[in-house]
Amino acid sequence: MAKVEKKGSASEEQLREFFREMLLIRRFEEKVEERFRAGELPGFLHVAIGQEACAVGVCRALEEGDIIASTHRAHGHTLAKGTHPNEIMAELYGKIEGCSHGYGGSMHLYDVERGNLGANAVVGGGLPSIVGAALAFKFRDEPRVGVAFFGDGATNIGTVHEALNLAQLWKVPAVFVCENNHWAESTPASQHVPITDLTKRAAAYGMEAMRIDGQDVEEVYQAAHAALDHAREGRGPVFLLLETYRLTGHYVGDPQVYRPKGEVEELRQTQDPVTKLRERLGLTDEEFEEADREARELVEASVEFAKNGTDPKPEDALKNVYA
Amino acid sequence: MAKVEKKGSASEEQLREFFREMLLIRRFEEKVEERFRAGELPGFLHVAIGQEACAVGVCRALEEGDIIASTHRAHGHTLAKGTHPNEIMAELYGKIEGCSHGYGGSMHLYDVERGNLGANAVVGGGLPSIVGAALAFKFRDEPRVGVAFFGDGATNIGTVHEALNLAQLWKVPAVFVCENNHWAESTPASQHVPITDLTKRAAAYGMEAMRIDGQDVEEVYQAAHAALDHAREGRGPVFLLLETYRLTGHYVGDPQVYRPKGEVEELRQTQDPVTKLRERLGLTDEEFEEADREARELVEASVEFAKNGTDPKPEDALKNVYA
Amino acid sequence: MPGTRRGQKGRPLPELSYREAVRDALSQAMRKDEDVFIMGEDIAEMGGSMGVTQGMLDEFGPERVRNTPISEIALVGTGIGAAMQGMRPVVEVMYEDFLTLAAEQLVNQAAKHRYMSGGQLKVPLTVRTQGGAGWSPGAQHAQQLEAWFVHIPGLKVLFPSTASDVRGLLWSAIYDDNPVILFEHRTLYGLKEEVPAELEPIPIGKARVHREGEDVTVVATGRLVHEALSAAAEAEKGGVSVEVVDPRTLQPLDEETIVESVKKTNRCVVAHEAVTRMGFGAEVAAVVQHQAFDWLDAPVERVGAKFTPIPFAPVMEEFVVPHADDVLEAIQQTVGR
Amino acid sequence: MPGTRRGQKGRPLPELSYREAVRDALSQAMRKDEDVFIMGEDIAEMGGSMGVTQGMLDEFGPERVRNTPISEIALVGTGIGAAMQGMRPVVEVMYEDFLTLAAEQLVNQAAKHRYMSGGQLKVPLTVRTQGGAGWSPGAQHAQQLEAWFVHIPGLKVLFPSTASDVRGLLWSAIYDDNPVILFEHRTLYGLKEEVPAELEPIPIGKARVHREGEDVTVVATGRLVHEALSAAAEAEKGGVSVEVVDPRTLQPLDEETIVESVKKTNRCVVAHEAVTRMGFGAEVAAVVQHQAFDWLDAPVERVGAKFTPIPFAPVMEEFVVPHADDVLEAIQQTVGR
Ligand SMILES: Cc1ncc(C[n+]2csc(CCOP(=O)(O)OP(=O)(O)O)c2C)c(N)n1
Ligand SMILES: Cc1ncc(C[n+]2csc(CCOP(=O)(O)OP(=O)(O)O)c2C)c(N)n1
Ligand SMILES: [Mg+2]
Ligand SMILES: [Mg+2]
Repeated sequence: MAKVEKKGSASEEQLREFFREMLLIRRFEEKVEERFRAGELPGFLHVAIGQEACAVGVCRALEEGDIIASTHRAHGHTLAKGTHPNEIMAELYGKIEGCSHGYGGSMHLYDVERGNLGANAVVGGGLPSIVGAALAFKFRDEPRVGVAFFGDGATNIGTVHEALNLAQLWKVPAVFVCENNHWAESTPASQHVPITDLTKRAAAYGMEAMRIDGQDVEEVYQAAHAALDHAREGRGPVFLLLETYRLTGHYVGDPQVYRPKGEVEELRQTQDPVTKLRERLGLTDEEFEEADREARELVEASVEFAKNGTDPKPEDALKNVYA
Repeated sequence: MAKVEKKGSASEEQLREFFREMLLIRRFEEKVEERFRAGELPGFLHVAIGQEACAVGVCRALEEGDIIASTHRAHGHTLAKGTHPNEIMAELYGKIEGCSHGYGGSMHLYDVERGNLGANAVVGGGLPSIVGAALAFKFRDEPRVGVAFFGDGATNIGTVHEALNLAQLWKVPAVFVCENNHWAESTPASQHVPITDLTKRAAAYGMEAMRIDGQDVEEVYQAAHAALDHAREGRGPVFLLLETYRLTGHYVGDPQVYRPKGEVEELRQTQDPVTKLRERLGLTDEEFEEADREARELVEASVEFAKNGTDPKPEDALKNVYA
Repeated sequence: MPGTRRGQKGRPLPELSYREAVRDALSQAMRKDEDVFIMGEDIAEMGGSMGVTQGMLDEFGPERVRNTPISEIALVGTGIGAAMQGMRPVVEVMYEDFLTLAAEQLVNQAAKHRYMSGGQLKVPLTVRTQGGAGWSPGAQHAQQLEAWFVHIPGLKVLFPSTASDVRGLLWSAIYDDNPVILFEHRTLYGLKEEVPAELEPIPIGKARVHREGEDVTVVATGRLVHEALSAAAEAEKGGVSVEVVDPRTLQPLDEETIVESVKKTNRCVVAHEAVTRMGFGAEVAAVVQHQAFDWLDAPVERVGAKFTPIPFAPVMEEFVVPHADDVLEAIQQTVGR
Repeated sequence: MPGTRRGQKGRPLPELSYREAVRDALSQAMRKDEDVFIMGEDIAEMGGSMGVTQGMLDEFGPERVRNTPISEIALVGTGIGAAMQGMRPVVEVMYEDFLTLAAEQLVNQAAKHRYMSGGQLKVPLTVRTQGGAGWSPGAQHAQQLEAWFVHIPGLKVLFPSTASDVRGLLWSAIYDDNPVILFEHRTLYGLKEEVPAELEPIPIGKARVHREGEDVTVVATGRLVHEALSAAAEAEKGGVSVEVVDPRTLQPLDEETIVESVKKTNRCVVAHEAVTRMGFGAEVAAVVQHQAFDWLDAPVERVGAKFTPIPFAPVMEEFVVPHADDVLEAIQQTVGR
């Protein structure tokens, strides 16, 4: 299937690094759920529990100067792209120390310095910008790649179709990472896409596509590496399909009435990317506990940081409308 | 390629009928060009000279109760769907006897009684309505089919993508007729689609597709027949790709500066569907002349009819905004 | 709440939340009429992102309560096509921010088919949507865009602010032969109001006077109706008598009720959550100054959101969108002249 | 035309058509600056559907004069992405009716990225578009939608009505660090005006007083500027002295120039081709009645299209959109009070 060959296998050391990162994301998002339930977090939150291997596998394959655009489900991507948990948590608490200085919130995490051009709360809304950024890289002959994350549900919106077509037509250095978790909110794939293999979408543009197990971070990393190289070398964009699972509700607080009984439990048993990697690495309980403690401490500290953060002044709302 | 098998071959008699109709469309549109140059026709006009076999082949395969939606290039479809030339010409002259009573113009020819739900001047704009009409047929268990015409250029717009996806997902009785004339205005296919076989677009939805020589009316007719049956029988929509040629400019008056020298002349020699059918039928000069005279007379009469038509009163503009 | 009705012989009327009222109108129409169906993202098993359609899948089944892909332009367009075949579809657009994705079909198709065909077609489509700030959803899930559609001939635009209004107006929208966009506001769903025992259609184009007063007319829409009523109660303590008028339907607009009220009070404030600039209040101000020029003792004051996107942090969000105290300030401003 | 400038020492200034003026600004920016490029449907070999970009492909090549598929939302979005990387793209949307297809990216993305990121980003994107009635293109190629975008914080909206204005303002738009939508009007392309020999940027946010007068201020945009000037000339014959102000930039709006003018003349008419209801004139009327209340001797009169889609038949189209006589009538109406 994949004409672009996977490459750049990860060392044991790297995989352990990936593990720590995935665990950090997991703990971070569990904390987000907890703090939301405690009534501390305003707004509308979506966690990506179950999809950590996608975020880490892709972002670890990026090079300095590469950029990403994320979605409503943005915490994992943002952490993986290098933003400190403190800044993300502070954003969720609406503080000026937050990565969007309190203007954005969970669905609008930005960290431009680190190449994160922002999460997008409009499904598909971030893809055209990545095409445009990649076009700019091409214009300037810079060896950089633009990466857009999006979900299976997003493949049905016109914006995504137009963006993919344009990207391929102009052969811009972009990688389109489709995290297929088989749900769009409460709508199962069977009710929103009439095909099962989403790489067929890429074929409609003659775009190279790869279909990868998104629960296996090593696979994701290798595939992303290959896709990024392909794009970087000027051979055109790549559609990177990651088959993954949403081990929680669509949004934090979602009672998931629509979800087949037992689905989540079963998936948590069989498809948890953190567990899989832990087994793959054969981590001892001690090793795990140590990594876990580290992650939990970082997360706990981020809550402290956020709570001690500064509320914007009401009138700050008037800033940043125009440059 | 075509899993939907062509069927319903046309009799000699029918083909002669098709010929007369194609010739009528040709003469009608040549007259439109002439009257535009004479300064008699307001607005913005697009003729489909070269694409007559598409209009006639598809519309002859329709059954009573089937409906169409057309595009900015609508005269041929409208004539083929049964609207009298008088009413179309009157519309182009802005008269109340026109098929849209002077409110529409060339890009908005309607004839609802005859199942023509309107030409659309927004590329791709008509497809969702056809999905909705077909959904209504399905709701009501009526053996009717909705047919949308559109061009190669339209396959790049999000509206079309979303409509095709929805149609296939809901298996509505619709046929999507893509008239691939290899140009979108001045933009050649190579500058707007990164693939050459447009049925790949249908594959992205798992939709049945057929790729047909759009200059051969018999082929078109048979394919359309098969596609309509498929849809009518509840087996889902069909993407009917007609490879065709635009033997004129994009709009009436277009100097075609962008077009490779000699392309039009060569296509007129090799790809004129009227000539092809004339040869296929082995029409004698006399037979041709007779058919031609008939067509010219109808067209001439339509101009007379239109010129003698009634101008709307200015205040009529205030009507028909709301039901 | 002022303006609610009492049952005959004093029997208490049923009380519905705004959410229940929407659901009730939809359900009653669907029971009565095979031609009515609803479609939208996550409206089936989940019952809609705001819970409006909860339970309807069970009653009406997946054909008539259609879950859809994320395809706003095709959804609205599909509704148009079904409507032109004589059905009465109700399409839910999850957030009004996403009307921007369907704008082409709303503006160029739904609004114009009847006209461009010279009267051959009707488009009895209803589009329901919701939005608004007040819960920190961020800039892409909180803006109010009703003014856009008031600018488009061929569309009708409704913005009911109470349970009984939304019930009666949604019914009228469904049975109107024109495309109608009905705006709901996220913060209204829980608000309760007594409603007529039998569903009574409310005519499109008729304002509701929520409260009569002598000194100033406040024309308010959506959430701001309730803010205006609070402000009016507060103003009354200071001896200022405020009339609160909710147009309910922005297009067609009941200019008469508004203008007559201003001719009585000689002062006018207009209030909505949308950004003030080019908001619906501009139209009301333009109409009022024109038709009641000789009656006005002070300029029409406008209350609306400040000219920014909606920020996330609650303190900033609260500052940007207007509340009762902003309406009160405007009342005092105009009375002080 | 009033308001044109004379060269130093009386040397005649170059005269450009509106079309040439647009092309000149684009070309000069592209010569000066590698970061500027243009993209749009049929802008390359064909030179744009209105001929604006004719010859530019030859000079700048297909990378910088990019022909595109029919993909309005992706075009605008691609422009946003390139702009956020520091380029200065100019996207042409062939007809403003098709802005409805790109509205999501304009409203939710271009206008909000800077804000949502707390100031981390800039979006120096220019979107050029054109439209309007007057040549019977029918309902889907003739509406005027500038008012929509005035309602969106984060966007700037320009509507130049003459060759020198469009040249100087387009330049400023390209070099502005914010997303700017520049509206052109189909019927203006052939109009000529003397322009400064060297391109002079015109500041965004500064109205142009085309003609001074004492009795009434006409605030007009786009094609209606020229209709207003004709009406003013006609009114003068009847002894009415008319000041004609073209805001040129609708957002930010030069309220001061408008209000000062009305304070002088005590009367105001506002005129545009868009539908009157919820049109830009509503905002102007709302501002003027508020800020010049005590100076107004008559209500602000609004001139705009009747509340219909644009019909095809020339007699009806002519009736629906406003012309000089409509402006004149409004002038007489206000002066007659
Ligand atoms: C254009 C648009 N329509 C609807 C929504 C509401 N919405 C938010 S997330 C979502 C589902 C997205 O599904 P998918 O793309 O598969 O991403 P996932 O949530 O599974 O990560 C929907 C419908 C939206 N944000 N944007
Ligand atoms: C949404 C939209 N964008 C642009 C246009 C301008 N336009 C009219 S026809 C056309 C080309 C259409 O190409 P195609 O779909 O191949 O149809 P053809 O003209 O070849 O029949 C364009 C760009 C339009 N009408 N609608
Ligand atoms: Mg998903
Ligand atoms: Mg074509």
